[in-house]
Parts: sequence; C-alpha cells; structure tokens
Amino acid sequence: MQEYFRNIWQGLSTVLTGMKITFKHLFVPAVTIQYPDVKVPLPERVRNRLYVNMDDCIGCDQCARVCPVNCITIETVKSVPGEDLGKTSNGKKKALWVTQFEIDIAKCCYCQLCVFPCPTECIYMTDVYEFSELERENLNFNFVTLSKEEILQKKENYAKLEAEKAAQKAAAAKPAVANPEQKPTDN
Amino acid sequence: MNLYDFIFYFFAALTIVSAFFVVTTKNIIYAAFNLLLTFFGVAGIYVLLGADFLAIVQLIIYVGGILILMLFGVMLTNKITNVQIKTEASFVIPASIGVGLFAGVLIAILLKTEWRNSPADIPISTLVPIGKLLMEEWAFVFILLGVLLLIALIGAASIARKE
Amino acid sequence: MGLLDREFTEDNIVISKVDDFLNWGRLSSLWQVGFGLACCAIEMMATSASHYDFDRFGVIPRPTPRQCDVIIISGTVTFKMATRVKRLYEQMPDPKYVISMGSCANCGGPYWEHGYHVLKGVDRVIPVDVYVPGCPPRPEALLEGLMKLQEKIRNESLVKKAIV
Amino acid sequence: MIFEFFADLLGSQILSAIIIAALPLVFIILYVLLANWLERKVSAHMQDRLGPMRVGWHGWLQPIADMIKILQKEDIVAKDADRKLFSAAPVLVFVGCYAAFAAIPFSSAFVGADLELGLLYILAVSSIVVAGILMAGWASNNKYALIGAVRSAAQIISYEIPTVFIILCIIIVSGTLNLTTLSEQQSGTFLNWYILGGDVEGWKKFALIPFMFIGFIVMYISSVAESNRTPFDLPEAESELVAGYHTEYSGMKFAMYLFAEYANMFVVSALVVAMFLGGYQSPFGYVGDLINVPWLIPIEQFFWFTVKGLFFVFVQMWLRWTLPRLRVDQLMALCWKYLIPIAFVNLLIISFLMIL
Repeated sequence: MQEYFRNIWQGLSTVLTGMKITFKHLFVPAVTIQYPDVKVPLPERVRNRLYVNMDDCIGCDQCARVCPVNCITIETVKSVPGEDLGKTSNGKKKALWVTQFEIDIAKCCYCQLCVFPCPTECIYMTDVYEFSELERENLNFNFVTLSKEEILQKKENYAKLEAEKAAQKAAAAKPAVANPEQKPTDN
Repeated sequence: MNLYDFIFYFFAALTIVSAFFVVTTKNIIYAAFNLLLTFFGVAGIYVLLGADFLAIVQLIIYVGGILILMLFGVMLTNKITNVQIKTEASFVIPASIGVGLFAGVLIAILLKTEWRNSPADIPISTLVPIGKLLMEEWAFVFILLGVLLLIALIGAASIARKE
Repeated sequence: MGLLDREFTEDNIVISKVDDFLNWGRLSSLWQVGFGLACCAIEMMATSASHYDFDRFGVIPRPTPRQCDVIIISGTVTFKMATRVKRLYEQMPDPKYVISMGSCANCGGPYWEHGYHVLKGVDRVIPVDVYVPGCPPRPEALLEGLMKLQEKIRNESLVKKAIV
Repeated sequence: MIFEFFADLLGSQILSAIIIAALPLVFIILYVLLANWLERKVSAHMQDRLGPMRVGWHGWLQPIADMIKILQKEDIVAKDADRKLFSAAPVLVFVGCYAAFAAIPFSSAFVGADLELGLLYILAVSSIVVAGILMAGWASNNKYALIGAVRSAAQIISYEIPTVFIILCIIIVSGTLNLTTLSEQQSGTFLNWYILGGDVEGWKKFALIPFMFIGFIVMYISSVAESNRTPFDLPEAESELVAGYHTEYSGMKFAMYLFAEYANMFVVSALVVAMFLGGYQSPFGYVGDLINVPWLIPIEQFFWFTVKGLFFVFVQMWLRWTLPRLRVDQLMALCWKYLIPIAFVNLLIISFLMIL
C-alpha cells in the first residue's frame, strides 16, 4: 500500500520535474546556427575539397599512387627538348606536360594522404565544402590548364620526337639488322 | 422539405442500406463495419423520436463497446477472413415458413398501429426523468443489476487469471 | 488531381503563377524519410539536431515513406540494402526527390573499385536529384544540398518541356 | 442563438443548419494550422532549436506550405489494401472528431447543439474514432497498421473508464450533463470554477477542492491517452510500428488523420476546460459588462474558451516533448491499477461529501 502511494507520488513529481526542465528550455536562447546566413568558422586544418595548383604540378603521379581510393587520374606527356615548361614555386624544373589531371571528388574520402607526398605542395585541401551538384559528372574535377588543342599538339610533338628517335635508332641499327618491316610495329 | 424530415430520411436510408449490406455481404469485416453504420442510423432515429439518452447509450455501448469487441474477435481470430460463409439457402421450407410468420406479424403490427401524424417538435430531454425513475422507483432493480454485472466482472477476471 | 496530371503545352501567366505557388509549397515542406544507412547518417542526425536544425527548412523526419517527399541516402549502399532502398523509394508518393549524401552513396566511395558488396552509386537503382559530396559531408554541406534541391524544385513547371 | 439568427436571415432551416455545421470546420482548419505551427515551434524551442524559419516570419507559413504540398501528393492505395474501407477510414476518423465539435460550447451565443447529454455525447462520438482507426488498420493490410489500430482501440476503450468516473463526479456536483449549463454554473470569477469546488456553498466547497483537483488530473491524463498523444502514443510509435495505423496513408487521406488528431486534442482540452475550468467564462469578468456593450460578451467568451483550450493543447505538446513513451503493460497498469481506483475512490468521496 505504501509502495502504491509512493509510486503515485514519484510519478507525479518526476513528471513535474521534467516539465519544469522543458519549460525552462523554452526560454533558453536557441543554439541553432542559421546556416545560409551565419556560417561557423571552420577549424584551421579542415579537410574539404581538394584543389590542385597546376602551375606547380610537375606530374610526378605520386598523389595518384598514394590515393587509397584511386580517385586521381594523371596522364603526362614528356616535353621535347627546347620547350620551356617553367619552374615551380619552390624551384623545381618541370619536365612533363600534364595532359590529364582529374580528381573524381565523388570518390574522394578526404584522407589528405595525397597532400603529403607532393614534392611541390601543389595539391592541397581547401575549406570549400558547399559544392553539391545535380549531375554526378560535375563532381569529376578536371584541373588541366592546357586546352584540348594544346594537349593534342604536345602529344604529337612527343610522338614526332619518339618517331625521330626511333628512326635514328633504326638508321644506326640498319647495317646490323636489315629488317625494315619491323619498324612500324616498334611504334 | 422540413429539416427534420431531411434528417429522418437520411438516417432511415443509412440504417436500411447498411442493414441490407450486413446481411448480404460475404466479407465478415464488411458486415461488422456496416453494422456500425446501422447502429449509428438507429441512434439517429432514436434522437428524432426524442429518446436521446437511449441514442447516446446505443452509441457508447453498441458502437464503442460491442462492435469493437466483435471487430477484435474477428481480427484476432486466426484465418476467420478465409472462412466460407454460407449465404445460399439451406433449409428453404422451414425458413420460409418462419420468415413468412414473422413478416405477417410485423405487417399486422404495422397496419394495426395508429400512427401519429403530428409534426415533429423538438423533444424534451428524457435524461432527468430516467435518472429519477432509476434512482427512486426502480432503485432496487438498478442496484441488483449493478451487483449482477459486478459478479460477471469478477467471474471474468478470475477465469482470465493464469493461476 | 486532374490539373496536375495534365501537362500543359503552352506557358502562360496563370500557369506560371500557379507553378510558383505549388512549387513554393513543395520546396518549403520537404518531409524526409527517417532512414539512415551508415556513418553519414550520424551527420544527417546532427543536421536534424539543435545546432543545424533541419526543421528550419521545413524538413521533418516521417517514419513512413508514404508520407515523405525526400529520401536522403546517407551512406554506403550495400547490394543487400539496395533492394530495400529501391523499395522505400518506390513506396514514396510522387512528387519525390532523392538526395545522395556522401561519397559512398554518390559512386561507391572507397569501395568503388574493389568493393564486392557495395552498390557503385545509388543512382544505379534510383534517380538522384542532388549529389552532396563529402566523406561524410558537413551538416552545412547537406543543408546546401537541400537548398540546391529547393532551387531545382523552384524551376520545375507544369509546362511540358519542349524537346531540345 | 446563432441558429435562429441564420434561420431568420436566410429563411431556410436546412441552409442555416449547413452553415452552422460548417462553422466548426472553419475553426478546425484555422486551429489546425495554428496548432501545427505551434507544435513545431514548441518542440523546437524546448530542444533549443528554432523550428521553421524560412517561410514567413518565424515560419508561420509552414503549415500552409505543408497543406499545399500534401494536396499535390500522390494518393497511394496499396495493391492488397481493401480499397473501400481504406478510403472510408480517414473520413470516419475525422467525422468522429468533427461531430464532437457540435456539442462544444464556444461561447454563450455559439454552441452547435445545446445538448442535455453533451458530456456523454462527446464520449459516444469519440467511440466512432475507435472504429475508424480499427478500419484503417485492417484495410491497410499491413501488420504495423493492424497492431497500431488494435493498440489504439484497447487504449481508448480502457481510458474511457476513468473518464466516465470523473464525469460522474462532475454530474454529482453539478447535477447536469449539459456543457452550456455546466459553463453557466461556473460564471463569475475563477473562484466558481469546478476545480475550486464550483458554486457549492459553505465548507463543502473547500472540502471538494482537493478531490476536484485529483479528478482534474485523472481526467487530463486519460484525455491525453484518448487523443493518442505522447506519452501514450503507442498506436503510432514510430520506433516500433513505423507510423501505426496510418502507415499506409499518403496525401490528403493522411492529412485527414492529421486534422483529426489535432481536432481531437482540442476536443479533449475543451472537455477538460468545460468541466473544470469554467468553460467559456472569463476568470475575472467581462469588458463588455464594464463598458456596457452586451454584444462584446460572447466574443470575449469565445476568446477565453479558445485561450483555455489552446493552453491545454499546449500542455499536451509540453508533455510530449518531456516524457518518453510508455510500454504497453505500463500503459495498462497506469489505467487499471492507478487511474481507475483513484477515480473510483474519488467518486465515492465526492458523492459522500455531496450527501452530507
């Protein structure tokens, strides 16, 4: 019997205590950050969208190799002698034309592993996080600065160089191996 | 058309149509829900006849209690929706005799009754007279019925107990 | 729903005003399926919670897909789950929208190459409206994705689009 | 009364009856829009959030946007659902709540039907809601819907018993079941409200106060349970039953459940207000009396009734965001082991007091 009344009392008093707490919170100012108008400052080393500074990229492919999810695709073409590719900001000489540098940011897992091996510190994570897209293809970022024609030309140049080299080799080797039919298959 | 006529025909149609469906439908759940409408229509007619207490009690007990109990029974019983309900006549001759007799009695009553044709006036509530009668004249019967219900309640509880 | 089912072949001022009104209703009360898949779901819950407050945009989680407008695919969709996701999507009444949240839902994420068990992008089973990148996306990123979806709804029309 | 006024104005009883019947509908729609917004704002602020903010000032257009959206939604009827009952169930549920509005005295000038049996009438029509919910659960052909419906029916039927006991207490003290008479008996200041002993004279009034207070609490708890609100929202417990009996409903049919739920919240609050807190009576007296403008009084009464009703609707929301959901056995234990004995003893004590 005593238990019964204690139960009633406990039930009522705990409900009232709870109601007091919620009523107090009714007048506590909200902690909500009203996002599009107010944005929280991000922490310093926040990891968000990747960005590649192509001016500094030497096409070393290290970031692509270290990427755990293989979301970076790099394709390079060797430069021909006489072309000046310029220098990176920390003094390295560029030797490769980067004809393809794509990061499929949809696959990226924001681990920052690609940032550390970069010798020129040209790939880094920015604080941009608002880049949702209506099409998935738009999340495949292409960082190449060269135009399509330029890429084609670079490829042609290199092919020509190779062909010349091959021709020279063939010319040097012609006395030894008289087999001109093999030349096209070399390329 | 008078407002009361309108309401009366509405409830009468509701009662008759839904009662017809209760009898003819093969789906037991449909029958139960049509019974709800029948009860509701009958309650409406009770109100128009000036028996407002009866109407409310009809709603509380039949709709709120018995019908819900029936629905519970139907829904919680295994496979009751698959049971084939026989709707074709099986005992034609005895049934038609019985129905004929019953219909005859009903028609006789219908014809013999002197129907009042006075226009419907707003009925006075029967609540206070019923309360007075129950508490004064029929107090003993009332209490007796209460005790009977209590016994039934206790009996049900003791049957339902596991030990 | 006769008006809405019919597609108008011509644009006119009445229809475009009605359009704006109906679109406004749809975009400001996107009810979400209370449905989370993986780690992104934690972030989605954070978006619903006090600091980011999805309710500001009129988004409230509804328990049943029948009463929802938007499904947020929050996290890795395994093959086993993909059938469920598809069923949930099919149970939602039109007009319905899909937000794909996080790398895994967008294209399989870390599992896109060698994940024997992961659906490579939820858009292989259901049509996605907005892709929110991130692993997982910040709550703000999800809110931004929602606002992009609202923009998309705002530009919807009853007028039949001319075939370009 | 307002019915005669319209009958004189239009010259047709049928037309005026339709208008009278439509007035609560207008009230329900406006009230549901307000209550929906209030619910979201209250819930948000109790959790230190803001709630709807993006449409209109502090999101006041939110319920309107919801309604426009729900109008556009596809109306799904599942393949295995029972089409007829599935469509009839939301109507039945809404009709039950709407019918209860007929007997609610909004003010001395506007009460849909001045029934002698007002209190019992409201109880009776709310049993139609139970049938509608059961119909929804069965017609959906969905296990969650059926479990939710059966739970709901069990819950509402159980909690009707303490409600009836408390109504009996009020009958014994007031001698009437008519909600308008009940309100008239509590006129004057708030000292005449039945929660403070009513217009009973002498020491009995003070002796009644604690028992009336107990009655009020029991009545309020069971009324929250009857309108299926948290902490008694087992019929639509989303963590166990998806959405209970309206799991399969979408579009306008779901909106009818929404309307019915909010309307039901107001009905039970109005019942509590009419029984214990003076009905439409002002707690202090009327401005209309002070400045001698008699037509102002019914408007003031309407104001007070709505304010009191909305306050108890607010308390229901307050409870919802305070308390967790009960288990089924706890729900039944609360009803059968606590509320019913307390209400019964309360009834005995009050009748004993009134005999003395």
